[in-house]
Amino acid sequence: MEIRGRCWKFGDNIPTDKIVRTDMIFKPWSEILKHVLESCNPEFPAKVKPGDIVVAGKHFGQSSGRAIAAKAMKQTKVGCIIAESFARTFYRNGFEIGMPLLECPGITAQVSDGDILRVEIESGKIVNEKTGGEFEAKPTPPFLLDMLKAGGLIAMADRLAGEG
Amino acid sequence: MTEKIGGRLIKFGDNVNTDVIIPGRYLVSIDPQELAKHAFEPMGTEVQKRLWSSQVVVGGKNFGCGSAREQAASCLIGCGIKAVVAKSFSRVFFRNCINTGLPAVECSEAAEAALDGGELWIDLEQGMVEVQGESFSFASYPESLKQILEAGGLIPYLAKYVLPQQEALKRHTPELSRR
Amino acid sequence: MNMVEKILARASGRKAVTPGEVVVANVDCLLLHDLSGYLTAKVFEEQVKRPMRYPERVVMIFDHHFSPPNEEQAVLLQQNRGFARRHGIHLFDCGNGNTHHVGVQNGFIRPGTVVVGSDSHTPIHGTLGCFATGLGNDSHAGTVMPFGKAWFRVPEAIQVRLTGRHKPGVTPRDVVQWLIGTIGEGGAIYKALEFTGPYIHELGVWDRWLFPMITVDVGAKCGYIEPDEKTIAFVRSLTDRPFDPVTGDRDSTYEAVWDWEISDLEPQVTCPPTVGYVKPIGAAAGAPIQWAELGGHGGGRIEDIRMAAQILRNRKVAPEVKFNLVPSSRAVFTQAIREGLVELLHEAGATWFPASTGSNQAINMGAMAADETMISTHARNFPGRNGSPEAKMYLASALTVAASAVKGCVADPREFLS
Amino acid sequence: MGKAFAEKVLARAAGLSDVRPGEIVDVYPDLYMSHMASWRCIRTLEKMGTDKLYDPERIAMVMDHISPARIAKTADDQRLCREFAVRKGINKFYDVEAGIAHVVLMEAGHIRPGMVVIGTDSHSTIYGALGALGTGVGFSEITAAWVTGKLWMKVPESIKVIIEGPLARGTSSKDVMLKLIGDLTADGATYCSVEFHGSYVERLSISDRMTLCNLAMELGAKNAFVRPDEITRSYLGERGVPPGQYTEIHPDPDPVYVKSVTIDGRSLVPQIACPHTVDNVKPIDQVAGTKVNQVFVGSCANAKYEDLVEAARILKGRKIAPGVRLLVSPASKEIVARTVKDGTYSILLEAGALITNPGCSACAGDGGVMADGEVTLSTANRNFQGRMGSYNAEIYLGSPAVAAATAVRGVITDPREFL
Repeated sequence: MEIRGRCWKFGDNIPTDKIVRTDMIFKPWSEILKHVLESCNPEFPAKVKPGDIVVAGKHFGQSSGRAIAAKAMKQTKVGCIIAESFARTFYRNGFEIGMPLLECPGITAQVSDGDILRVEIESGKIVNEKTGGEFEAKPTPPFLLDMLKAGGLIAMADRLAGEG
Repeated sequence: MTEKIGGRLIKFGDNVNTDVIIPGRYLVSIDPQELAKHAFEPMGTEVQKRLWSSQVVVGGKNFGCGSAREQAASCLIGCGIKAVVAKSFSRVFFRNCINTGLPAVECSEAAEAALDGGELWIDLEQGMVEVQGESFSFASYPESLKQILEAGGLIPYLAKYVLPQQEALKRHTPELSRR
Repeated sequence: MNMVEKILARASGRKAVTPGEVVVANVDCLLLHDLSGYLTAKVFEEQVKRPMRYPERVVMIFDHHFSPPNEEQAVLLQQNRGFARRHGIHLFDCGNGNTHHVGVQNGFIRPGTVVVGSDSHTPIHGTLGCFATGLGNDSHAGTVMPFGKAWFRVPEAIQVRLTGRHKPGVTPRDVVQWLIGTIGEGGAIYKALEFTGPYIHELGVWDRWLFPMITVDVGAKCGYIEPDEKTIAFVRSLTDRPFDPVTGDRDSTYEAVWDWEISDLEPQVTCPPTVGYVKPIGAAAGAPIQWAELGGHGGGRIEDIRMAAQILRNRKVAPEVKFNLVPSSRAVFTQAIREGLVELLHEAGATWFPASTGSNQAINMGAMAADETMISTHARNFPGRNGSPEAKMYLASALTVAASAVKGCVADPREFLS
Repeated sequence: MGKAFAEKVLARAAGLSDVRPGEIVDVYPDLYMSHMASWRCIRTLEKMGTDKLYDPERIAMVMDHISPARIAKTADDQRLCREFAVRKGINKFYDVEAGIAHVVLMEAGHIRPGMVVIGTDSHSTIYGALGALGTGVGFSEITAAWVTGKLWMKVPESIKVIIEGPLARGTSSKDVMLKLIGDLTADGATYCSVEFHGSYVERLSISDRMTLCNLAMELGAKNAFVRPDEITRSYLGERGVPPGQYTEIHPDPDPVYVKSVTIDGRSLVPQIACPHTVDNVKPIDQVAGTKVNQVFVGSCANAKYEDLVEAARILKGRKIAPGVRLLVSPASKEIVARTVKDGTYSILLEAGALITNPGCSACAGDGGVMADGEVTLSTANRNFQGRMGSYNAEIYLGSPAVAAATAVRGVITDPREFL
């Protein structure tokens, strides 16, 4: 699974409230998408393109546990999110809805807004085409890669239930 | 106020209340254009469409009963309504019409004769309503109300006539109830 | 194995588990609130389309609303009620209290069990010796509802040992806020935090409760306190249902042990704009406030109300401040009436609101204009949660909140305690 | 021929020796009340380019319709009012915690016999309970009054309503008014001053007089009136207003009334106003058994101390029916204090009520909103379509006793079953 796209860079500790504003939770996607991450980068909602790659700092997606923040990111059609680290519910929710996530400590110092990145999800290999830099993300547990391949949690729920 | 005002009319029944004219949830706004989008919303979009293409609202008895909300008058202005004719008005609604510059005409016969979708014309100076080929007279406004209407409502009226002589006014204040 | 490992092993039918492993475990209780419940219900009925396996384990509590403010919200609650009825799950309608308090007070939370919920503060139930953590809507709808199960990655554990005694005017809440500041936002991602030490064990259950609450804000998966006699007696007073408490083995291993002595702590204030921005009171005192509130997932306990009364006895709320009181549950509200606290605080100028999460997400209350400021016992202070994104929120103990309400600015409660 | 109350009080406030019904006169009101609309008045004032107030002492502002704010815009509007009040020295400013404007101003002793009071709320007729003339106006008029001190008024004709008591068991002032509105219809008193007389009214509490005068609005009345007496004087006395601080105005013995109506309270049964108009009134047996989702005890009509006590009398030791929500919104801060002190508050809470902070609450669409197909039994004064949420929801109006009985059974219930 390889993804190539333009980089959007964000800071540390971004809460779910900034990904989807609390007063937007029950609005239609068309409405929510106009505001995704707008308080961090006002250009993002209008200019993000399918296949773009979001790079964030530490603890991305903290605060609320609701999956809507991960779902909103998926709705923007970004190819994947790379962060120094994720808040655990965001990480969990991401894979459960089929949104690829990679953890790569130190990544934010190596990329800039607009750089073209190439990412291989399974191996965790990240290439910055602009600078030529290559980085290794932490390996993703096979269980979560399986979930991603299945298309998310609900698609593999039966199999999971059999395991317990 | 020499020209006749009027045009196509939309007719309603008795006791049309302010929650129907402009539901409370929209009162955050005071913009007539914004309010106009929600005028008569509880009656459905068909009614609203006809309202937006009408110039006169005709009501039955007790038109505008309910709240003191001034938006019940200003939303009609936003819809392009030039006048409201009714068999009778709720008093606060009547006041709000005059104060926002929307002529409100109490004329039972004309309201009775009016046919939904027909035309109605009003001569405020003469105190006459023409509808369905007939003319009906109504008690014309006292001079003070005429002035408010002519100025386009209470606030413009005050700005034009009253504020300049504010000081003179104060000298004529009557005795107040003791406090 | 530590407590969490033992609970997860038992719930997944294994002899042992090790950190990093993914297990599928049986879930004993699922707590949903009005907002997350709605989202979960939609996924369950529209995508999963299976029967509810254990309706008796699922509890929905309406707490972000105390009354729907518009038709959209009215429809949301109506659909939640319909969902609860269709599937036979427990429902607590508006006015009963906040989701975690209602869950505990109705006996749904028992030691040794696995508790999940979509509220991110669900780890709070680690207080009673549960493995408790927040999951997303898809986990609840996809595996908990149809199968009574969920997947978990077994967390590494860190032991947080607290010793000492807090000074007068300092409360467990201050200690908790200091911990968030010290560990840092995201400072313990994925970990299980075991709170222990003489300081923790001397606290009453409702004071202990504040510690596992913070785990989400430092990024942890869960927090817990090993059950002791106090825990057992507390749970016994609330439910007749049997339970099987679990404690860690003597040779439990921890990734780290953090030892802190808290006797020197001053009252702490979490400053805008994030939960990690914690300062001793002296560094924040004097900032003007217009709003003060006792309430939220960690506030509105009877202990908080008593503390506010302690400050406000024979005093008045400052004229420029609105001091809002939101009991954590109906039971706490009636208790406060019995103790005369409702009358005392009302006369002092505070306003009582129905048991709920109060201003959390500003659905019925709590919206501020730009540059307005609130100090509260809420758990979060991110901008935009309370009206204007330019409004500010300070978080503090009930003592500090009440003292600030009296003074009209962030204030040190020790000024008011003799 | 003598003069009715309205003619006498308006002549006084217009500075004229004599006014007649139908005449339009410039009146100088003694108090101008504005609630949520206050921010619009302030903005209008700014637009007019003036900052001079005729008399800040006569301005009263109460932040009641949405309290506290749920969105930043409302918070901002309320802050505007707060700051304006401080800047202009408006000392009759009551913030979001105070309660419903009408009740708050009466409790504070600001409403006195013989006054003329205008308010940005149609139920300003309620001030007649203390022998004042109260009437509703739009926010432009309040703004104008702030600046000029006056407004035009048509001198109303008067209607005499005679209520004979005592009332039959299980009925209250609310039932009297619903019966009257049903009989006379929603425009039965348009433009008129409604004077309440008769044996029932003479010994009546101020609370019940408030219900009478409040609901007179639903007859289309310009104002309502109950003759001030010892009960009025002692109500005011308790609020720090001795008789020397007001001048009572009583109608002459032989005024001209355009209409006179008598209601015999001794044979009254509980009344219900059915959707969607207040004059669609039926005796309770015709609608008893109708299923409700929500019961609302609130509004300036029936959320006073006596109303909550009445509801608690039935709810004591009982629980509300499963699946029913009981929303109670006390009308003022003072009422909260009294009910907490005497145990009424606990009774309601333990019965399963959700008690909000004081304010207009669901009656102004601030909470209690209904989805499609839901039904509320309310003690408020309006049941118009869409007033409490969906256009496809229904509101029935009844007394506090009916509300309590209905909450217990989950269907519209005759309170006499519990007495």
